[in-house]
Amino acid sequence: MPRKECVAMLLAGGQGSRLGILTKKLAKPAVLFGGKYRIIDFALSNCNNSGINTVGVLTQYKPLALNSYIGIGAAWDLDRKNGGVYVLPPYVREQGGEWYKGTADAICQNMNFIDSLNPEYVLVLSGDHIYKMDYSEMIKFHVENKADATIAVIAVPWEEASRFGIMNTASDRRITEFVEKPRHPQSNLASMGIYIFNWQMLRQYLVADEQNQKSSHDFGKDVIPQMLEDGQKMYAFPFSGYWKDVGTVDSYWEANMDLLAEQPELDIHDPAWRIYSVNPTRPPHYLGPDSHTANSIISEGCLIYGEVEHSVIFPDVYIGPGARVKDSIIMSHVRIEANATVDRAIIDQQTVVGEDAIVAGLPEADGRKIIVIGENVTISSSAVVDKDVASDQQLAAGSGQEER
Amino acid sequence: MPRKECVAMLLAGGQGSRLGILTKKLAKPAVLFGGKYRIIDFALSNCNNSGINTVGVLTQYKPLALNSYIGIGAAWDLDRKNGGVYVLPPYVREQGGEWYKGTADAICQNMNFIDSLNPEYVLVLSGDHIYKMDYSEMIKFHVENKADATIAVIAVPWEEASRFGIMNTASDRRITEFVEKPRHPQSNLASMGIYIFNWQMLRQYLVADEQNQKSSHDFGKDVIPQMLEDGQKMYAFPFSGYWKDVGTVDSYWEANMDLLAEQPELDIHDPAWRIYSVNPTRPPHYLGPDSHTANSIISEGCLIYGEVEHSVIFPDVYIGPGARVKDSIIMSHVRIEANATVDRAIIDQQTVVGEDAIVAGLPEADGRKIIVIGENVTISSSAVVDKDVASDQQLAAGSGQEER
Amino acid sequence: MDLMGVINLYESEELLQELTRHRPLAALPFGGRYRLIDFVLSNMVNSGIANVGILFKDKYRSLMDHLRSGKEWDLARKRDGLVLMPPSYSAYPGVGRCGGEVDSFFSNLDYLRFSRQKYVVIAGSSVLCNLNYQPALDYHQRTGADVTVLYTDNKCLNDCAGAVLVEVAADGRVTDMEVAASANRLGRLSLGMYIMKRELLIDLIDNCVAHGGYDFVKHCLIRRLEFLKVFGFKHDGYVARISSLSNYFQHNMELLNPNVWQELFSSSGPIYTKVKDEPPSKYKGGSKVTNSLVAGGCIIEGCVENSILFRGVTVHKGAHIKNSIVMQKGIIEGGVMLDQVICDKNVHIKAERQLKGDRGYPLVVKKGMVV
Amino acid sequence: MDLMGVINLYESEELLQELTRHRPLAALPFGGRYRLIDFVLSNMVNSGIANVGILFKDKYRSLMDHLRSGKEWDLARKRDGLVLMPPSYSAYPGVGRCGGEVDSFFSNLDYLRFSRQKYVVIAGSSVLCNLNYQPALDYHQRTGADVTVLYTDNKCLNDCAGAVLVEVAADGRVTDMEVAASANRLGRLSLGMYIMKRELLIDLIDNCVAHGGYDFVKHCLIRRLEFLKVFGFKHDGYVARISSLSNYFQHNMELLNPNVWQELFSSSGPIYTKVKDEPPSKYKGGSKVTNSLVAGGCIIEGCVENSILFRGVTVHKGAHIKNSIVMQKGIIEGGVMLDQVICDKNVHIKAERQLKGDRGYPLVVKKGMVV
Repeated sequence: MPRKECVAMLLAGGQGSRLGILTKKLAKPAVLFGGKYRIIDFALSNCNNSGINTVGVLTQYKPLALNSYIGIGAAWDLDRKNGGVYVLPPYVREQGGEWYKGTADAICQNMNFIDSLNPEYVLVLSGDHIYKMDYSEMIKFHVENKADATIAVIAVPWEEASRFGIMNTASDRRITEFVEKPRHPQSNLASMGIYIFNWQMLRQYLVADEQNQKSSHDFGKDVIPQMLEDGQKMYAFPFSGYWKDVGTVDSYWEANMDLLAEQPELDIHDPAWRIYSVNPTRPPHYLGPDSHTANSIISEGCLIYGEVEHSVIFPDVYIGPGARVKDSIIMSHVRIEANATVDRAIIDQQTVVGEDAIVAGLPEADGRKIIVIGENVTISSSAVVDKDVASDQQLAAGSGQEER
Repeated sequence: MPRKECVAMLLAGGQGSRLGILTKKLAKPAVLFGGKYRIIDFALSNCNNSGINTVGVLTQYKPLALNSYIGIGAAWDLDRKNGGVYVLPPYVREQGGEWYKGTADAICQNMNFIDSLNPEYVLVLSGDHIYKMDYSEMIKFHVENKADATIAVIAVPWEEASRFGIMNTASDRRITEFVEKPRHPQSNLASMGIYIFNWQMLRQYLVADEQNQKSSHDFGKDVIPQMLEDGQKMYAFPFSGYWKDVGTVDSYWEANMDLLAEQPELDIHDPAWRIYSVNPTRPPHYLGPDSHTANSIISEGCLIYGEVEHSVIFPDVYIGPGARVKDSIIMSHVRIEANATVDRAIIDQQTVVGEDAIVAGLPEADGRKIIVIGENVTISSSAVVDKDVASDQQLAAGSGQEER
Repeated sequence: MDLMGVINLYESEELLQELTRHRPLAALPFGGRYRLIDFVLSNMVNSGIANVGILFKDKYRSLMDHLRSGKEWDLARKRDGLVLMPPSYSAYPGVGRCGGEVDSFFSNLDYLRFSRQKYVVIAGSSVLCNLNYQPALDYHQRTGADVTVLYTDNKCLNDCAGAVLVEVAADGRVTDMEVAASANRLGRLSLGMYIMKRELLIDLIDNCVAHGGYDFVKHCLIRRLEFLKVFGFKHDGYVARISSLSNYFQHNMELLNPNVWQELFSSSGPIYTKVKDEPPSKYKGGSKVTNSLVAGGCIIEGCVENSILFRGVTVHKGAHIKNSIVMQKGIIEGGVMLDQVICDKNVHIKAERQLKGDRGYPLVVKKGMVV
Repeated sequence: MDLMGVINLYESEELLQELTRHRPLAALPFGGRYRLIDFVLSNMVNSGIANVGILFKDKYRSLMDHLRSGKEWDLARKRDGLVLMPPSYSAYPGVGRCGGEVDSFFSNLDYLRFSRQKYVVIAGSSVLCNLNYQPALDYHQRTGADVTVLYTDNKCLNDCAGAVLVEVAADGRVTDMEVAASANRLGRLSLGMYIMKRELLIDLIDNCVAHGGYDFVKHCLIRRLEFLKVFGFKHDGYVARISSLSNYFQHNMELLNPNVWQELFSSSGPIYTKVKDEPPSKYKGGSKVTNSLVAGGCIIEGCVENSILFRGVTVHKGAHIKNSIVMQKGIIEGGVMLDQVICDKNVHIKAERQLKGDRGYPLVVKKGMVV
């Protein structure tokens, strides 16, 4: 394989356990998003749009959906003759197998893969953020600063800074200190978990870190602090624009709702920075004579007879006459029968909400909670559901259901 | 995904440790074979030629070469809209990850995958045999017998029968007994490790086997004997034709040499049952004015000035003037410099044999041993090598080298 | 499956006016995201056919772009797959360069000869339906017919010139067959789909060429009707035959009936087409869309009723589209009123323009026009 | 890379006789497994060009089969990739259907307009070499030329009619340019490759059409030579121009020189082509093959010298092939003697036949013949 300037390593092994029911059957990067996409589409599309065509995808947790979704990367135009997408699961050697113990370990275990490409730089990405970013500008910044490592940062509101990994930087953007969740933050520049390293240097740190029994083998906790301690030249690359870690149900819901703004910060309709995904072949959706839709995103193959307000509707959803969907996310192949109500809910694939049923998040102290209904749930006619429902359940008419 | 009649599950996780140096860097099914192929090409091509287009490939040991080789199965025309090749590595669940403990366990851990396809039959294959077989005939046989399981068998010479798993059958081919390596074989029908099961029944046995603490979770050792004990209807499907388990260096070498016969038992030139593989784009090979080639297979991109007798030459090999290659397998990008001699050797990729060097297997009691030179070895001019050499070594001129 | 397909693109398209000036009928956009050829191609693939030859006529650039390797229809195969048969050229002396479809068939006869399937189904692209060829093939084998013609009980009502009409006896035998000229003498509309043995097709074409014929239906089939055992196989589902602007418009509008929508797009399998990377469509506040089909990538702020929007259409606030078809990438500005209008691809209607056609004679805005 | 490619297939092929009767020059098999177009296409791809338009002439079926989605050249892309430009049809009133290459360029001008690259390189398929366009583009930018013509110091020696010859001054300026008619007035052979800004190409073509020109080199470049700043960029490597049977044969035979083989196939990148699933070639006992190129899938028992065998050729015991080219799937039976012969695809030479041509006039056995 010819030498590559930069290889991207995309960490996609996380379970995303805080997404609960949504990640019971698949890894977080494979979770559906925005009416058509999966979360990983954003990072992969960024790679293609930034001219990076060699991407290793590190998988570990329930990877089947992700593996068959990624294939050889054709959807993101990454099925190149020299390059492409390589899925890198943990594997067995002569001495037995080892699971990925941390983000740094995952890269370390695939050192042979990176060596075979012999890149100048390695770009480390995570597969669970929603954002558009031109990585080639970050590489340019890294090269111009003759940096050993560059970390993308975003300015967060000061009052939230203590929830992030914060970079303290000098005026030339050189990183002087990295503090995980500081009580009294000196800066509001949060790490986005996007790193560029010079491969030869990173390689040495990974080998050393691997032998360190006390290390948790994590970039943020171990490798980066060690590099800073050793005085390596590390710079903070400032990113401005939309960026969201969809780590919790609430933030996942918010990120979906953000697409519905009049002028969304992240514009999926921009042809100059397309978000690619695997395209289903479904007919155009049909909006019935008495349907009403506003402030919503609707995908192909849907039949909408009822009302859709401020919601995200995935392909092949049926919404019956008189049904009302508001502030919700409805995934593929869901049926909302006539006169049912869905409010502030996330409804996973194949689920059926019976006639006159009500599925709605309850008001809480800080506004209302979003409820999540899993895959392949059947909610009977006239049932009222105001709690999460795990996948594959049958709910008879009656009151709220606890998660099982 | 629409329902499939039959899904193939191809076991490709084995290290193949008896192949030694050849499987140091990759799994056995990925080992090169026959001048152009990898071992797994035979099973995958059989699938396509038999009309089976959904294949799960179970990987575990050093899978990178195999994963990127298989991709989405386009080389074997298995990149279908409904179906295709799915690479299935071990993975992590909520409770943590588990490596495949045996052949049956590997299938068991991917029960969800098979369930999602909901097939009538599951065909279990191994990725390390060289043969051509029409699986659709075996399925037909299975269906006609209304069998619960069907095992492909081949008649082996009686004197060797005690080295195999032997099936004792009734006159209607129903299996009455299965004996691993019987001291006094009652039959010479050896199991080829190719099984068809009714999925719903296999599923029950796998679940039960998984809970059995004493089981080694292997089809041959645990599942099949248990099914026989329970009196399930199991039949032996007789196969005749070429079939070789290339589990040792000697058998691997022999299987390569078998292709060189005047009328080989396994004909790779037969257009009616093509063996597919990933095709490199290399120019035709060139045979120099004083070259001599006989009883050999030569692949594309080679430059041959010397003599090639009864050997298999992979792409992009250089054989200098006066060099002599006999009874050997020379893998891609190897250089045999002028006047060097290679006899009864397997030379792995990228290795250089210097001018006037001699690489030759030594005579032993049962004929001569084959020696194996690993990848990326440099053998100096005039060196004499008569022992195996591990990959990435530099050998100065001198005498034989032990494996390190 | 022991059946191969041949799609014959020699079809009359004069009555489609501006819409087929740059593209063959087979590449005409339909139903929000398809082209006509998608229907017959998907039917073949969904029936298990893996070897499909397409007999090209002219203006094939858009069609070549659309089909490419055939991957979207699962026809990018190492064996068989999609085979493009361009118009005949001077390869066969004695057959003129601009000969008819039979000459073109004839010059591609080697492809038919080397195919391995026993049976062949020949179809055009202008008849839209969703069917599986297996039952028709079973019927063909059961009756021992030489040729089986698929037909519908519906009559041809609208712009029938060029339609193939058949008379079918009670035993299924086709007793008469005509290509409608000005009057419709026969009762039933054929789907222009014929099943026969591959060997018979080769023989019919060779014989036809040898006797100076050039029109497949008229000269290879109708002229020989009395010598052949021709049976009819009735298809009961929805059928749309596209031959003129007015029936093109009418059949598009029929898709606003969800029963037609569901039958045509999924009754016996999905209709495949070339996919594009479009985001889902967005409905902004103030949009009002009823009884309409909307494909991906649209942004809608205005009012749309009884209409079909193709991929990537933008409808600004205050625009009003009714009873109309807006193809790919159309931009409809504020204050515009469209009624009974077909906007071809990349049309831009500037603010406050009002366009109105008639149901029987919709107004067509040419590809790429700014109005 | 800010460069796009256009491959112009309007090339003269009359002198190739039977070999180009069924196929365009671009699809002519060469070097054991390639077609001529593979060389220019691979050069473009290896130079980082990702947007390649191909201006088709006629007889394109074999070429369409060869190129399909462009995947083998890594040109099956969502953006750009391979764009096929068929001959002009009646889309643009006033431009005749059978106009020349400039008309065809003109009718595909939208493609050039909508492309995003600043520069374009135009090339044909008949000049074979292995080069990277980057240095030529650098030179073009450095000199500030309007047009940069790639040329070689070699003279045109053999069947030069139609070759573009140039005179280059010491400062690199092209002072004269001609398309060779019967005499060669100028010294250096151009590679028929021109680099310029995309905008300039559009302007040249529009201007050329408006002034009644139809030949790109003669009318768009030579006629305007004094108004344009045209520079020459010298290519030092091996160059083969295929224009006649005799130079086709000669350039094939030159591949038997391993220096030429290595330069043409790998000096600045590999040459890609459509791959087929062929097993490696097999040499049986008794075979004798020297100074020859052999592609995959051959089975050889006979004697072969100074020859080129394409994919899947069978040479039986007792056959003797020398100084010859046998294309795909040829079968050469026992006792046959071939000398200075070109067997086109699928030729079968029966036992004991003896065929002999001359170096300057090789004997061609037509595609599919059984002799």
